[in-house]
Amino acid sequence: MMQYAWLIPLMPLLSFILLLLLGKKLKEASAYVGIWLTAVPLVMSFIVFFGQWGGESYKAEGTWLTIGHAVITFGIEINPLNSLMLVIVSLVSFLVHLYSKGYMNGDERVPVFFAYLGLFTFAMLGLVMSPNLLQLYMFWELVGLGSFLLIGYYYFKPEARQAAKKAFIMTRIGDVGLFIGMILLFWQVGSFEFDDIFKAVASHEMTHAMITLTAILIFVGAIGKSGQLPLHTWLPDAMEGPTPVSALIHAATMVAAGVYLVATMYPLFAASTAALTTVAVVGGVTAIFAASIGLMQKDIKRVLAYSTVSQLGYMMLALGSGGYVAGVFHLTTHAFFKALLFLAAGSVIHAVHTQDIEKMGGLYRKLKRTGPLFLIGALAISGFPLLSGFFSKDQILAATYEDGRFGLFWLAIIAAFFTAFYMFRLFFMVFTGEFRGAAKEVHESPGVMTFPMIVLGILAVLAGYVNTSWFGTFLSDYLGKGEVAPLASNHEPIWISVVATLVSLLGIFMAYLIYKKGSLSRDWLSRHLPSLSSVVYNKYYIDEVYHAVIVRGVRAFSYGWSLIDRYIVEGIVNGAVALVHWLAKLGSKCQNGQVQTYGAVAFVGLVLLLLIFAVSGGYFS
Amino acid sequence: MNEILLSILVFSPLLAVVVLAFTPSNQEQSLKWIGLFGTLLPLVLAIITFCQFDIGSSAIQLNEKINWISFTIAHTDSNVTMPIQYELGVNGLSLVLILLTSVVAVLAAIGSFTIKGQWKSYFIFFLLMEVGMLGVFASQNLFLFFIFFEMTLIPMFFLIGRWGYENKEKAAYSFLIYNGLGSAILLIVFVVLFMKTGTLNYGELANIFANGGSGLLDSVPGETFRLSILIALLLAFGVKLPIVPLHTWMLRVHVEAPPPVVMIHSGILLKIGAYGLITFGMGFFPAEFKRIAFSIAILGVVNLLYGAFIAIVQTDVKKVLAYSSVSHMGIVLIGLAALNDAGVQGAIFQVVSHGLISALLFFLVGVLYERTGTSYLKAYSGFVKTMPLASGVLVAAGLASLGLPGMSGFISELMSFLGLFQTKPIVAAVGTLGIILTAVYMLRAVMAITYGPLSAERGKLVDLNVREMVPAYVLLALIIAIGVYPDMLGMTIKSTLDSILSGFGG
Amino acid sequence: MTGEMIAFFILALVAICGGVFMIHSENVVHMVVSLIFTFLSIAGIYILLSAEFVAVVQVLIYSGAITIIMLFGIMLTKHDPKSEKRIAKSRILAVGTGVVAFFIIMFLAINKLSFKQQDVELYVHNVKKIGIELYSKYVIPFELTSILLLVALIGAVVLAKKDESEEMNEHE
Amino acid sequence: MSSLPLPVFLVLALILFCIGLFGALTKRNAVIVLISIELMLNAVNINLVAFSKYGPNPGITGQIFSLFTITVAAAEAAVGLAILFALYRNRRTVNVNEMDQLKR
Amino acid sequence: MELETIRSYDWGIMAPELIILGAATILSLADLLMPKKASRRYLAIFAFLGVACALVALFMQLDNGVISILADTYRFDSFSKAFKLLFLIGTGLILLLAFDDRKGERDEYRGEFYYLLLTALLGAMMMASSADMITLFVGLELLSLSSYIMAGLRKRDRQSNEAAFKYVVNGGISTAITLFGMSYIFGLTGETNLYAIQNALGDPTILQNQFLLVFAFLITFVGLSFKIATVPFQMWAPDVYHGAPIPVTAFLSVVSKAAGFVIMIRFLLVTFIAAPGVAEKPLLQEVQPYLAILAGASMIIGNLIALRQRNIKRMFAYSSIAQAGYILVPFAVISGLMFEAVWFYLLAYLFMNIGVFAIIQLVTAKSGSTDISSFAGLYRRSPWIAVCMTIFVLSLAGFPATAGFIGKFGIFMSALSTGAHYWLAGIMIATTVVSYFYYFNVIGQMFFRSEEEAGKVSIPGGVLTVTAVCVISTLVLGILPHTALEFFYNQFDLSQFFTPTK
Repeated sequence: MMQYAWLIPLMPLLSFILLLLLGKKLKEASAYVGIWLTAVPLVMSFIVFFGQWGGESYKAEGTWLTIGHAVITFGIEINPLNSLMLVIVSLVSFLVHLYSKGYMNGDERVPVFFAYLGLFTFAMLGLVMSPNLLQLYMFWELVGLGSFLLIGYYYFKPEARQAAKKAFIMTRIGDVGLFIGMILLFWQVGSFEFDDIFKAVASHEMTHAMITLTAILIFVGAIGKSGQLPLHTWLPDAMEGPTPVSALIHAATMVAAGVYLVATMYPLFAASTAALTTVAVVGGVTAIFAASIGLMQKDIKRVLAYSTVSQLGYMMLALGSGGYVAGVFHLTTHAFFKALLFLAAGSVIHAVHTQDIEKMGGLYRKLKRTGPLFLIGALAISGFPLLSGFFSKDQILAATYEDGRFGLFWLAIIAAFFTAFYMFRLFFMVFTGEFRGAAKEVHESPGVMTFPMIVLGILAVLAGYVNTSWFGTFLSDYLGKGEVAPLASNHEPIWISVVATLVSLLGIFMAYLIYKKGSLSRDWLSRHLPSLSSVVYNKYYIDEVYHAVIVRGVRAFSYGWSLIDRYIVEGIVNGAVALVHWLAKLGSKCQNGQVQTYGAVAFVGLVLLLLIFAVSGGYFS
Repeated sequence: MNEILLSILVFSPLLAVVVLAFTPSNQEQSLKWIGLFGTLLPLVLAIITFCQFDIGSSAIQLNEKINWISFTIAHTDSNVTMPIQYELGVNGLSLVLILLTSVVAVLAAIGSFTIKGQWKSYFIFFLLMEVGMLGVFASQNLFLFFIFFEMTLIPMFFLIGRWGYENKEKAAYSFLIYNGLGSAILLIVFVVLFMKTGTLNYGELANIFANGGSGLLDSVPGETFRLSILIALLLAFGVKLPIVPLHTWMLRVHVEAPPPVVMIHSGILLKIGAYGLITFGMGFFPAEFKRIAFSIAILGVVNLLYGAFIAIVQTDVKKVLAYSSVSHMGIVLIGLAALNDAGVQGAIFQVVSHGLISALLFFLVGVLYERTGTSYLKAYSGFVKTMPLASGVLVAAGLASLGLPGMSGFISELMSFLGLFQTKPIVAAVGTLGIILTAVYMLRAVMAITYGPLSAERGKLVDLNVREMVPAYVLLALIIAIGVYPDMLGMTIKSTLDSILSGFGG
Repeated sequence: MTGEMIAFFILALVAICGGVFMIHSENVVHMVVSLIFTFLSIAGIYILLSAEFVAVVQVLIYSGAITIIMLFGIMLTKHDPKSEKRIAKSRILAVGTGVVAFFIIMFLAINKLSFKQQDVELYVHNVKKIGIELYSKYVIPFELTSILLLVALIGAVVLAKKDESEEMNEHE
Repeated sequence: MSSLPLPVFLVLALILFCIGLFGALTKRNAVIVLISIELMLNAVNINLVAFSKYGPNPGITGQIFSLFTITVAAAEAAVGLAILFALYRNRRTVNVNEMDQLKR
Repeated sequence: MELETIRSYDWGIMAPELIILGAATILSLADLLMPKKASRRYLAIFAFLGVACALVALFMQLDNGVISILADTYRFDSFSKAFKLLFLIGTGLILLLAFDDRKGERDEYRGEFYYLLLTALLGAMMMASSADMITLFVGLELLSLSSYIMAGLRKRDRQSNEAAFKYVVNGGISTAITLFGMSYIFGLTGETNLYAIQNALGDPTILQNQFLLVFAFLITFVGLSFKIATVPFQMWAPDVYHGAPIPVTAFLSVVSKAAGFVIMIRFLLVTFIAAPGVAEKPLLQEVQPYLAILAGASMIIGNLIALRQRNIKRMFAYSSIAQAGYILVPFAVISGLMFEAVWFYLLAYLFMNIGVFAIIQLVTAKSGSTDISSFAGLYRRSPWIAVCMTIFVLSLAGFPATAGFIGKFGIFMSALSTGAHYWLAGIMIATTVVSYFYYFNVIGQMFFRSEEEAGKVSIPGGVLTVTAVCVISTLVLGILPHTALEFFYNQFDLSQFFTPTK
């Protein structure tokens, strides 16, 4: 089966091409093309995954480009990590395709939508199967393209245009880091192959400083893609895209690619404490930071988006703290429950046609399936015991603690509290109380939308059991087969679980008190600490600062340069031309029509010649 | 046939010129079709040439050599005869550029169908220019090179000056003066070389400078001499390329010239500068090139950032693309300055890739201009709605230009930077800022056109018709083909590249 | 001081004075007349230089022919004596400086010029010698000169003569 | 035999040449300009004749040269005057200053 | 000298000159005898035939070696052959041009014009084929006098009068200056034969008067520079070219200029080749920078002021100053390529410049104005004429595939051959680029502007021939320059130039 694994990414690509070419004719039917062409890779991914479980690794490559003596290859590689990713990606992608069939119903550009989804799925699958850094980078950019296209799907909305542009450019800033890191690695190692790189790291061919530098540069790429501080601002804006897209790209897969990248390059990171610390600190700070913003947002998707940023920060924290498995584990569980949350949110939006949580309320009764599913997702992400998020978050906290990063540990604890709080703030505001919106009829979404949610709901509950200290550490065993992945130990102090559970329950309870019971005033914070609350509400003004400093700065700089270009560079040229013309004018003025002037000029010229010659020839001396 | 294949190829557009000359000037359709067929003939011949070419060998192939002129110089004791030959030949690099030329010429000819009036003279100039371009890449003698080089100048002057937009004459004159200056410097350089060595053949010159000996020289000319010649070459080709601050003419040309002409100009003519720098600058003076490589790298980065920064605030899409060309030519310089396989290969890739991409972009701008009568970004918005195909190709071209993997732009950018990071990492790191800026200005321009709300008066725009699809799709296909499988191009130029780089000591 | 010397100085003085007067004068006729003196004294100088034939030719052509046609030229044209006053001072200054500089440079160069004296009796059979040389060695330039004179003749006639059509116009 | 050195003749010629030149370049009357040119040619003749006697290779050649010069000068004067007449007929002036229709 | 000795000379070698002389004489007589009202146009054909015969005669003599008559007062050598060829071709073309000069129809002096053209040609030919100072001088004056008259021949035209007067005054001054210089050269050597002078100047005793010698050289050079219209004696040219009838302008700018170069090279080079300079170096090397500066100044002044011209004749007058500056370069730097460079450039210049003036004559005759705007929209009216004009202008600007380019290439080669004169080549290049402005302005007028006048420009036979010959020659010399160069190398052995006849 493995030798046919290359077909997995090609199916969605085929979908993309077919839909581009035939989309006009297929119209609504294009959804089926997209669904079937992701269903097949899903099945194949499972086969590959279980094949891999059986111990079968696979790698195939062909020459792609020759640079001097270096041959750059293109191919696929199947190892534990990426076969797991394959499953996650193709599964979520399939479910989102399915969901989109219902969600996008009636949109006239459905073929384009599914084509883009196909392109994205292709790129994401290609990314996870890449055997070398260059290929990874290429797909890395292509998933960015898919994201860009899908964010800008509602092209006529200026906000969507802005958001797409912003997403592309901000991730590109990170990509440049990855680009440089990749190139530096190439010159250190002479190859882009992961295996070669790891070999070089293991054999100490690279200096420690170089390892740190390249690792951090690669991490910069991950920062951009995964919306970590300080390149996180695009991700909330990316919510301008259709909700299924948010679920697929901006929750489950692409944004997790940053985590995947760090995980893939883990041997490199592991070789440098400084790099790991950077990863951990960025992750931890992002986790708390984004969570705090999530506390005050009013847009249902934005809350989820900040939650995503925060959760990705968790994963980074895990990886940076040596919790390789914890990170990947959380990536997996997060993929499911966050996709679930997004799809549920989509279902809500589908029903009430607004994203403002102030205009929702009491929907639990009306949306009989969406409500419980959202609750499951919210509980999972909050770390409610025995749901998937509980296990994975637990392991992250454990890993952090074990690594000795106590500051980060407590930050993570607080973030966990925030997470529980804002998730349930969301839940209570949307699903309980009175309906505050304008919509008259609120219907539950069709089956084609709820089915994927149900699947994800099940996974959100159960996914945690693949790696628990109680039932078995299947996942760590599995990932451990890859010879390079270091293992997180399982000797976590039990009190960590307890604290984490308590914290999340406290968060839920607080949310209940404020938003359900109303026993605590909602605007307590904004009354008592108005400045702090407005800072948080405005996302710490980071967008504004960026706009004022970077965007304006670049624009002003550019404008200044263009003025220099226009007036100085061109001015010099024009000046030279003007000088020539001035000289010409002068010359033609001398030509005054007086015949004797002509003779005089000739004669004076002659005398000058004689004089100069005489003087320089030493005639008078 | 092989003995004169290149001559036939180079002069094949003349056939159509002759036919055109005897076609009545009011027969619009036949004139256009003759013009198009006139460009197809060299394409076919170029493909035949490619088939005859042995990509494994680094030698100059399909050589033709005829004695042409000889000067006899009275020297102190004896007369020295200095011959100039008519010499054609191709290596991997020039072959690729010939192919590029013939392809872009065909597509530009298709794009020229929208030209307003005077088709007869338009196509005559167009084809004469193609002769010049093909000749530039096919000649193996500096004298011949110069003749063809200048031969591109005059038709271009006419094409800009007669068929351009509002300030066409000013643009034509600045084109002429700047390029005239460049070619004048070139002429001096060539004459100096000729007088010093007694030959103008590429191979012999490279040999003389490498090993000394033959020709009029008793010894190899001194270091200062070589360096100043190299700098003069840099200056001459710097005008063509263009290198900041010699770029202002190019902006005017890009803005004022008719789109198909800009396709040719941006797609091929600018590349002559790069070709010259590689073939002569690096080919003849490797050691000196190494000495000034750092400055070239700086120049490249300056070009890259300068163009990119200014492109960000341009309001005219043509100007955005013009500055983008400046910026992208910086990548060529960056690649060359790297002086290693990756860098030089990247530069060559960038030459080809930018040729295709800018041709495509300008073709699309032409399409838009033809439909809307303006090129100001403000006047565009939301064209996806009415022109989905054109918008799609435009977005794709923009993405290719900003170096999206899977398209040719990425490969060249990657290799150029890959090269420079090995030798001059700090400069290269500064240069990577350009990658971000490129994304910024390209997306700004492309999305301003395609995305956003569609204004009411643009409701009736017609999408690409069949005739317009051909250039758009062919170019896009080539861009993607190179991007997906770059070794296709890499293999063709590999042996040439090796022989160039052997001058640097491997 | 020999008589030759005295003669030379007188002649030179007259020649230079004639020239200076010509420059200085404001009346055109005076100018021409003053130059006659110069031309005549130059003829005298020629005699001092044992070039009798040249001296005669000088008298005939310069003092005679050329001066006379110049006088005719003056008579036939209208003159405005005031025009002499409207001379651009800057040019006079430039030309004057140039002339002085030229004079100084050349003067220094020729001041000490001397060659070994060789005794050639040029005055003996002067005309005959000239004739022999002219008609043998210099026959080609001589003939060429005849064409030159013919050209000048035809040209002068063509240019200076009043056209019939013009005359008719005047009569009308 | 000679008591007069060569330079005195040459200096005389030089002085006359300078006077002629000055006249030709500053006088306003076209006729005077022409006649000044004749004076310059005369100065040349003095040179030639002087060299023919005192030169390094004395002989009759210098005198012959001067004869040619005289002839040419005469022809030139005639042509110059004829041109002046033609001009005068159209312009009614012999002031050199006013002959500036063609300029710049 | 006995009659026998005179007879013994090979007088037949003078056949071209004699044919021209005969033709001129017959012309003047015919003009006199013809009825007043009869058209003189066809005398041009006769004159043309005369030139053609002379050309044939010259071709028949091509194989002869050096032949000297009467102590080199007539010297037939490769140099004279090569340049007489140019004069004859140029004059022939100009005669054809004059044949169609409609503007001259009203003048009854056409007969004289043809006659004067031939005598001017004769003067030029004598300048090429003599090695005697006196003959050279008389030849020069014959050319000058004839030119003065020709310039003023259109005597009811004020511009023509003024041009002629300016020409004659400046010419007179230049003659005086030239002669003044020559008189010192004669004085320092006592010879008029150039080779004898060369010999005498090689004598070390000359060192006593080294400065005077250099001054004499410079004075003569400046005097002669009048004929080629270079700095400092260039200012007359625009006015005269502007005012003179177009065929005369063409003659002045081509044949007369070429003759100026011929006498310059012949006289100054032969005499001073062995002369010592002030310092250790030979004289010619010492004055080299000065000549080079003058050449450079000519290029700069000519090209710069041409930028401001609205009158097409005047513009090409300034252009010809610049061109003369270019041609002066090989002479100024005394390169080993001097003869072929100068000869080839003059040949190219002959065709392109006569071609330009042919078309100017055609176009301005139609519009009645010599303003550059009379070329506006010429391409629409008469595309072929516009194309021809473009070729000429491109050639003058030195673009490849035209004769002008090869000529310029040769000049560059010579500028950079002996003692690399980079700065001179640099000035040449820079001013060439400046010249694009005005050359292309003409092209721009023809191609980019809309026509101010309607109607095709009709081409009369003579001008058609001239244009055709010029275009073909310009292109052939540009594409296949070896035809001319090989002819030059095979026919003309210029090693004999510096050595006296044995």
